[in-house]
Amino acid sequence: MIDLVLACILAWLVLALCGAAIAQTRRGTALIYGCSLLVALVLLVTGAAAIPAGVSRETLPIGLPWTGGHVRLDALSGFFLIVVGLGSAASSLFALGYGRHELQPQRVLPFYPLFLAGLALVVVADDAFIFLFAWELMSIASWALVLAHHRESGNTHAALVYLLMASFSGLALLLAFGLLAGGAGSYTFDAMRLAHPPPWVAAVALILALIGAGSKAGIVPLHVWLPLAHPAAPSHVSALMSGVMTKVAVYGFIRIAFDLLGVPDWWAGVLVLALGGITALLGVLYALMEHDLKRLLAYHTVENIGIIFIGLGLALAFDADGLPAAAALAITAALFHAFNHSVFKSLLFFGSGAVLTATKEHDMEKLGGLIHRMPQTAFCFLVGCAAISALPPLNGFVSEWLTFQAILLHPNLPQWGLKIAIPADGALLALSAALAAACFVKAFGVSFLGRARSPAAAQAREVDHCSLAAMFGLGAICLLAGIFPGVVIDALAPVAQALTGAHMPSQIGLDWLTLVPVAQSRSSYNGLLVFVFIAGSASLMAWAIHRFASHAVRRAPAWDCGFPDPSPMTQYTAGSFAQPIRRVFGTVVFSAHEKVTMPAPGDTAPARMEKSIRDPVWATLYAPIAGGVARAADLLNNLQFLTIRRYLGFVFAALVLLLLALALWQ
Amino acid sequence: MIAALAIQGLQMALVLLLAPLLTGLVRKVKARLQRRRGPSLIQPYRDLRRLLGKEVVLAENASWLFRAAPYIIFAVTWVAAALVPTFHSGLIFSWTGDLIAITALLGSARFMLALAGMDIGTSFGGIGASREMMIASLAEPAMLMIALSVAIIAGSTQLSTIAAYMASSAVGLRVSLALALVAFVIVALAENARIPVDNPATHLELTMVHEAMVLEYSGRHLAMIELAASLKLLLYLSVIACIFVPAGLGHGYGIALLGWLAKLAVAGLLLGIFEMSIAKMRVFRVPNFLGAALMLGLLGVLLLFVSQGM
Amino acid sequence: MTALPIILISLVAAALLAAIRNYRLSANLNVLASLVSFLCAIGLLVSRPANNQYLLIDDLNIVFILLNTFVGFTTSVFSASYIAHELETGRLTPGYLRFYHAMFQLMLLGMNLALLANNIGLMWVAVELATLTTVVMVGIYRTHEAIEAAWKYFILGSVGIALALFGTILVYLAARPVVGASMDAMVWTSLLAHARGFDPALLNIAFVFLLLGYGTKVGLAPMHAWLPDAHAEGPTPISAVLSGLLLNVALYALLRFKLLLSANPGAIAPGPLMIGLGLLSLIFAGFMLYRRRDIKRMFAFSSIEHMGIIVFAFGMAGPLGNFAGLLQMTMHSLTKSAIFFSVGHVAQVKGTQRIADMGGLTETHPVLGWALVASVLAIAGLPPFGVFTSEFLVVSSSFARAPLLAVLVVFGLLVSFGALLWRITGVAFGEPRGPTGPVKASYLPIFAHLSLVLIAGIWLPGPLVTWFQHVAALLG
Amino acid sequence: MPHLDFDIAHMLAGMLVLASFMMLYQDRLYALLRVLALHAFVLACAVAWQARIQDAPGLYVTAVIALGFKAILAPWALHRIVVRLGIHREIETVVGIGVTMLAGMFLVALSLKVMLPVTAHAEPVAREDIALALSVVLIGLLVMVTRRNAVSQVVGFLSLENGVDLAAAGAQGMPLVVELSVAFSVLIAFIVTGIFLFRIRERFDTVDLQALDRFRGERG
Repeated sequence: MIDLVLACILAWLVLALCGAAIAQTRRGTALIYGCSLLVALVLLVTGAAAIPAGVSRETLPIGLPWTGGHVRLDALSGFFLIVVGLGSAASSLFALGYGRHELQPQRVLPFYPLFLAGLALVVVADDAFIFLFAWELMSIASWALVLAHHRESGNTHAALVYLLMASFSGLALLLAFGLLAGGAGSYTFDAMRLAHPPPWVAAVALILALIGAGSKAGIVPLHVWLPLAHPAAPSHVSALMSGVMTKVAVYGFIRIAFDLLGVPDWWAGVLVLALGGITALLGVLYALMEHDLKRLLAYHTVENIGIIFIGLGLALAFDADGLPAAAALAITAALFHAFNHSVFKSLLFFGSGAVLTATKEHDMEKLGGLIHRMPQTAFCFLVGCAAISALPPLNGFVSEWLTFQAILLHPNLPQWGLKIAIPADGALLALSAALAAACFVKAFGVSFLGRARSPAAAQAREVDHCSLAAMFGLGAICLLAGIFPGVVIDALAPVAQALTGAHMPSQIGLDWLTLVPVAQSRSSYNGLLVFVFIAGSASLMAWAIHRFASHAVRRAPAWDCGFPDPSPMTQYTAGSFAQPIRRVFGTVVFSAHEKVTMPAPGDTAPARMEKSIRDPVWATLYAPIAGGVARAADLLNNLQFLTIRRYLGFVFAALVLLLLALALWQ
Repeated sequence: MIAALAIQGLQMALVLLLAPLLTGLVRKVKARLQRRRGPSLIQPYRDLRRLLGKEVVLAENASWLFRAAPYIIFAVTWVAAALVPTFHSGLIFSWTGDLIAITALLGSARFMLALAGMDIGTSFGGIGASREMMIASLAEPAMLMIALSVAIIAGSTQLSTIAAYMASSAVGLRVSLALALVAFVIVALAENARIPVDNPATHLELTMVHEAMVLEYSGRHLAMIELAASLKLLLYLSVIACIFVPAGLGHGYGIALLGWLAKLAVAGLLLGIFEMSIAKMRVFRVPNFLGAALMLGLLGVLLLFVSQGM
Repeated sequence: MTALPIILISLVAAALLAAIRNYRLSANLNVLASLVSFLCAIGLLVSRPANNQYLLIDDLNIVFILLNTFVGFTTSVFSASYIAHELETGRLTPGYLRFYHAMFQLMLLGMNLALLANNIGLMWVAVELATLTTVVMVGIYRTHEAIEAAWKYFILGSVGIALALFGTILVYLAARPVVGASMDAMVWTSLLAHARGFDPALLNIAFVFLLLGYGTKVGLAPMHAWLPDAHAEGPTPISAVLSGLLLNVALYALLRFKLLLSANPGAIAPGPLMIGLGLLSLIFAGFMLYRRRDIKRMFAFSSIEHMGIIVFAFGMAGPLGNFAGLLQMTMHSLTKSAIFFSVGHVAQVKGTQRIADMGGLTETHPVLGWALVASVLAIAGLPPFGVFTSEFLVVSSSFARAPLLAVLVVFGLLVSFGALLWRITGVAFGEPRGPTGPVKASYLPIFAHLSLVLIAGIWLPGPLVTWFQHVAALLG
Repeated sequence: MPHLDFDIAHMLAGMLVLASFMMLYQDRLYALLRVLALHAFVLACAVAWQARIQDAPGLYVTAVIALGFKAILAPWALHRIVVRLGIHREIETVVGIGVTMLAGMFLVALSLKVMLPVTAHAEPVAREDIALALSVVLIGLLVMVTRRNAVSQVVGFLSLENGVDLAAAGAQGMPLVVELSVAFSVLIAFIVTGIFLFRIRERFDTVDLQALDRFRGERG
């Protein structure tokens, strides 16, 4: 089983080399992406097969000589292999069409398979060295992909911040592993599992893991690189980075926190819950302030990561208080949401990629009316929007509903921290869900509905079939996972079992395929019936009305209360749409303020309105650090321009000091 | 089984039939309070029939979404309404969705409506959609907080179970419930575009929210949306009824049905009086209003989390 | 089989090269000589000669010798293509080239001798020889900056040398009562054998002097001042040799004396001193990287940074620490010389070493640009390159033992990584800047080094590992 | 060993330290060069004496080198340079003479304190000699650090190196002393014959290091 995975990784590595070789050739793009697609499918199937199957391991003659390279495939890895396989399959398919528009394929093709290989390797790594090796490999490959269009303004900066944060996360994890491995350097995960570290070690390791994995996943305040880097890459890579890479980071956290560290303390739950809640809310608020389609999506990744971490935090809390069943529910919800997010976020990025190819635009203020020009893309994008806004009967709702159920499950946990944190997270979760809906009404409404705001948007053309196929496929998965959630939950049972020692009750057997987390009387949801009822009653009504009432239609100019304006500039823009919410939340969080300059009556000058937004995280955390480094560099830099005499002086001083030390020591 | 299906069907038919009547009742009450005779109670039915009969006037650049939206909105609302125990708790399909699911369903309806509002690309539609989402972004979490506190008290998010529990004597008097009720009323006002948040009777005013979104609709589409709106009102009132005054539920259909009708009538009356007695707020004071609801809901939940006794 | 040939070849070659006028011929001869001495070094691997009072081959120095001769060889290959360009542009005249080649061999001679020496006096002499030759090489362009760099290097270097000599004498003094007033008192093998009986007080003072003396040549802060300018102003092959070899040679000397100290129970533990200097150099160099405008000077500072890491690792000691130190040292000299090779060609294309005048290299010179990117990523300690392995070991092994120190190391690594990444992004990506003419580069050395580093990053050959482990055990 | 030998050796070493102090005191170039000659002469005597008491003939060679090369050749060459380059005669010191002297005192004290714990079985001659040699080295370094112009720094370096030689001679029966001193002399030859000074002569009008430092990389 594991050998198959290794074979896939190897195949991708080979493809990377081929990519370097044949990037320039005419068939190169199709070949690379086609093969990647096949490999990804194999990986997908392997992952699916691996979840029920037991653990299978392998030791490779690479990596640290005295440890060797350990790889291991268990239920958890299997599940994340599914995420990786699905995501990479979809994006490869999408890229079969999208990649044709790439001007410099030689900057994408070699690194794309490498990136995929890195993703897959992280998931199966079973010792610290291989894990970090793959982790950094993934970072470097995606860094190179972010630099694929390095001549566009801002991309180099994005890449810089990205790789810096990536290596920061790598080093944090390195410290965590170093702590777990101990001075003797037993780097295999098995050794760490057996090593029951003292509590303070476990605590430090957990925090380091949270920092390391969290900064790769995009936890606030370590998220800054994400909205820069994800949009800069080609769209199918953005989809991978947002949809899959962040999930692999989540995997890293789960692996360390739940698998290697054993039972946590309750405060770990509080910590993760707090971070998760803040991340969810801030992520969506950032997204609302953002009018660049791809960056908006990237910020929503931050939000969803927050939701996932809320689930993980609940699981940690329940774990610490010895409630395995509840923990199982929470972690199932988290994993389910991870899966869902990987699906619809990829879908949405594909949509933005399609828009990009059709219009060369990703600024929403220059789009509009695309639903007429590219109806199929619009439909898929709409499905994605509905799913990410957690609207039934799609999949996003199910996982968030499960998270709510987990929140409701045990109100009476002993610790006060949890008493406060859990309901607060409930509120934050609800708030961010509602705001997400608002944000995606903005995203879809402004870029696809209304009238075209630029000639490019007016001339847009529907994209090719491969891209559409990828989008429709993911859309279908959104719907299926929404109306048959039981299947996914039962598939996740072994994972939950392995991580928390319990699993949710089996769902498949229940009548009408209802989803019952705990008990029928407590809570239940049936996506299938909801879907059938809605579709049924809607079509029934439509049929009845067209049959018995009128079906006459007349096209006329828009009514608009009697004075329609022909210019599309009078439409609501993304900025104006977000304005109320900016007033409500932005003033607090982003210290946003507007300045309206209204010319005096009779003055023909146009009225102006400037709005200013301040990124709290960057301003309070990163700017000072950057400034500090710059100041220190300037300060020390003076040492470069001294006279030889002074340098001799240093040597002299060092000598005298050491001798003094010696004299005192003796 | 058959009986159960029949009851479920009856419920769906009833809510559909009674919804316009409720709207008519509220209008009537308001008119009387304004010393007008006002339209008759069945005026809404007449309006619906008239609208259904008319041809649809579509803006040139209306898309398929604009045309599909009314049916979806209506269907979603109707399904949501069908899940609320009105005169009979434990409907056969009641477990299809719990309180959270119902909230989410209404959310999907709103999502479609807002999109439809933006489809034509007029400034009014934009205003409506943007304000609606702003309001919802506070109302929905408030609603979920209410659901949370109720669910914690009753140990379930399932409306039937909640109703049964509330009807039982085990409830006692709880602070959280009171908070939840207040919050719920606020949310209901906001969600149904009633005064003081919005004014269902206005047009051509920059203060309008719901009406601005549906400005471009006409004919059967408008009929669907109006119907959905009144369904929503009915739904909220019935949910309030079955959570906070579950009396009558489970005492046989006849009593329960009468009880439900009575509750609706009273609620409609109160709503009318309330709407008459206060003025509409400025849009940017609405967030504070709803924020209060959210805070109340959260407070209720916190109280429950902190001590089971209250 | 004896170690002598390595020395003799260089000697003879130097003499010949001083005589030959034709620079192509001499360049090829230079390459040949370096190749032969590399082969001899491999021969040493096969059959190890017996040690005598002057020459010594053991597990420790054979690593260095192999590395030394190999990098010497690749550098001579690179230098062949490099000086051709220098002649075209007229920065060097054939006359100087004769001098250059002769000095090149003498320099290798000095380093190899220093590594082979079984005698602390001989070692000192050899290091001095290496210093003198490199000094004149640094000054060879005779520009203001070159002369100043050479002068600075010379003064600081000679002071260091003097201190080292004083330390050496002290070591002898410590050894004499035990070993007896004979040559044995200066011979490594016998010194090591008797080290435990030495007078600890004398050893301590000796180590202070040796640490500062040889540390000056290692380029540890605060004795580093000569290093950046020497790297920046000399011909690029010399920069490569300085970073790749000379620093290692000085480091080797330090390690030898560290062995003595750790063998003596009474003496101070050399660890803390080395850790302190190492951290200082690492963090200091990390910050210095930010304000560099000259690309060679920047990479010189990165050498200081890495020397800091290496010294830190050896200071932490323990099987993992020493192993990491050795690996890091090997990887660093391979990678850093590769960097200097590519930088040399880049500078020749652009006609300047100012970073500001370089940009978009991967657009204009894909091979060179990506090679540079790859080697910088490698030196920054990212996989799949070997430095990652060693830094992994350094950080993880030290965090379990001394968390605070490890955190400091991580801090230094991040700071310097930020600077390197920032610069390389500007140089390799973005809008092309500066002249974009074609380049007659010799990619062979670059890719040879990079592929070695790559292989080491993925898979370390068994024999090498056992051998490193043995040395690590030696170093205690 | 007879007591007298020890005293004389000790006395010579002490004189070397004294000479170093004179060096610290001098603020005129020619005088400084004379002191240098004296310094090297004392060293030669010390080494010769060591050769006698250790009856190590090799050391006589070192002594001769010291005498011929350092006491005569080097000062003379430096003198020539000063004349030819027309270096202004005052040495501008960084800190006042008094402070420098105090620093010197401190250094001597330090070296004694450091050398004290050396156990007795490294016999007294060695110990005292090394202690004094150490102070000579340190003072030499001090001279280099506190003098601004190149020649005086070279002088400082020479005295430093004399200290090292003293140590080498004091280390009884040390092999390779001659070789080492020869090698060292080469180093000095390098400096003193001063390729650099000549090159610098081509480029600069002065050998003041600050002028050298004006051409520092990365400035401007």
